[in-house]
Amino acid sequence: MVVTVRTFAGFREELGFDRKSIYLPKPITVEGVWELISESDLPVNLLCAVNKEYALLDKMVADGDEIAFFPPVNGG
Amino acid sequence: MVVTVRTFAGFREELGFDRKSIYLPKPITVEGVWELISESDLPVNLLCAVNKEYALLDKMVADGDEIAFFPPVNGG
Amino acid sequence: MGAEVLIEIRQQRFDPWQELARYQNESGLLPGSYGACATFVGAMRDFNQGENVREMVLEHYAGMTEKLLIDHAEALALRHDLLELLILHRVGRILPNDSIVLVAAWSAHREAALDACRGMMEYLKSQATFWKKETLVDSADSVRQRWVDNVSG
Amino acid sequence: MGAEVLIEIRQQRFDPWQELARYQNESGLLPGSYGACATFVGAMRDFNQGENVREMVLEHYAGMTEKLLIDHAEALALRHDLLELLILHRVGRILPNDSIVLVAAWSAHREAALDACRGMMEYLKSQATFWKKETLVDSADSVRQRWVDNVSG
Repeated sequence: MVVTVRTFAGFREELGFDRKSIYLPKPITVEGVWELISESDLPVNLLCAVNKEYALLDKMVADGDEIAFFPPVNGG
Repeated sequence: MVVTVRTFAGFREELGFDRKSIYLPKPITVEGVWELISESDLPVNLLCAVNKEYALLDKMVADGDEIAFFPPVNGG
Repeated sequence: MGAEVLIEIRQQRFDPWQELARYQNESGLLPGSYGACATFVGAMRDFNQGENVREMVLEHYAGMTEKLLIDHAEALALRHDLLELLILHRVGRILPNDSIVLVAAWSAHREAALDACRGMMEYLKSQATFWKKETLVDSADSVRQRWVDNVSG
Repeated sequence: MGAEVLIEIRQQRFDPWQELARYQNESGLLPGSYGACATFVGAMRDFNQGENVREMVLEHYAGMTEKLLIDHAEALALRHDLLELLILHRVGRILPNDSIVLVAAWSAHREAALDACRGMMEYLKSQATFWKKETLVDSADSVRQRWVDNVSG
């Protein structure tokens, strides 16, 4: 299966991309996706969304999902 | 001594005046002033001010004071 | 504390957004100094407590109202570290859709501006010496008047 | 519930008072229907956490931001029985004194409008997918950038 990974703010800068498609041979969690794209440990301030909804890191991803990683938000 | 009595809103309409000077032969309280100008019992919703500051009904009035009677306020 | 406080009791109709644009422009607010502006506009509805309202007369205790508002505005400005606080209040004959009151609080910080704006509205409702008399119209087109009780709204 | 909700994320600068005048004019708000409008304007300061700020870039997660804001706006509109709720938020390059966000809530009642306005601001700060990167200037005129932490303000 294939998922799209999006990154924002500081994580975009650290990882060096803002969007990439990755192939997953078997179902994994959001945290597993992070481990595939990053060489660093799981940041304490990592937030994520699946298909533009906030998600927990232990959520299983599905084919076609858009997985986003970002730091704490700061609107307004 | 002489004080000025002001009235507002419903009390102005009931009492039929908005401003009047009255002569007081001796010092009395704000409640005493009400008894001089009104034939009705002390209304439960009566508020008063002395010299444009909220006051209690047992406050003694002084020569030259402006005594105001009004119902609960309603700005905004 | 360099907070500026402006209180105005006005007979004439006003447009709150024009007043805000003008005030912000003409005030001593330095560009880049404020992070937050919270405002409240109270307007006259054509209904109240289940009745149709045709017009309203807003009476106040001139002199006492201004004194109360300035004292409370200065206390709020100090407590919330405001930069500016504007209060504009109509009196006289008011028609539905007219703006009755405008409160605006400028501050470096969001919470301060929001708290000050709400604090001034609560004070206006509960302490400021205004009274409202409504002219009501019932279904048979007969007209009567009533003083408005101080209820939430 | 006939509340109208308008969410806009905008690259261009805006004047909050002009936007409010225009929106109130063009909206479906009936004259005499609302008794209260509470608004909040967030503006960019030229200082933050003790540093001088020259400019800021506001990034967001297009698609997710709008979805979050619409869902929360509709929940607030229902909870507070609003007539209208407007949210306008800048993104892109922002300079000191620019308006960043405008929230306006119209309701029949004062408390409802104030609560909804504050509720939307709290949501924007804590949940909406925006991030801010500041360009700071120190006394020696050297320039550096930093991502803004989510702190009160």
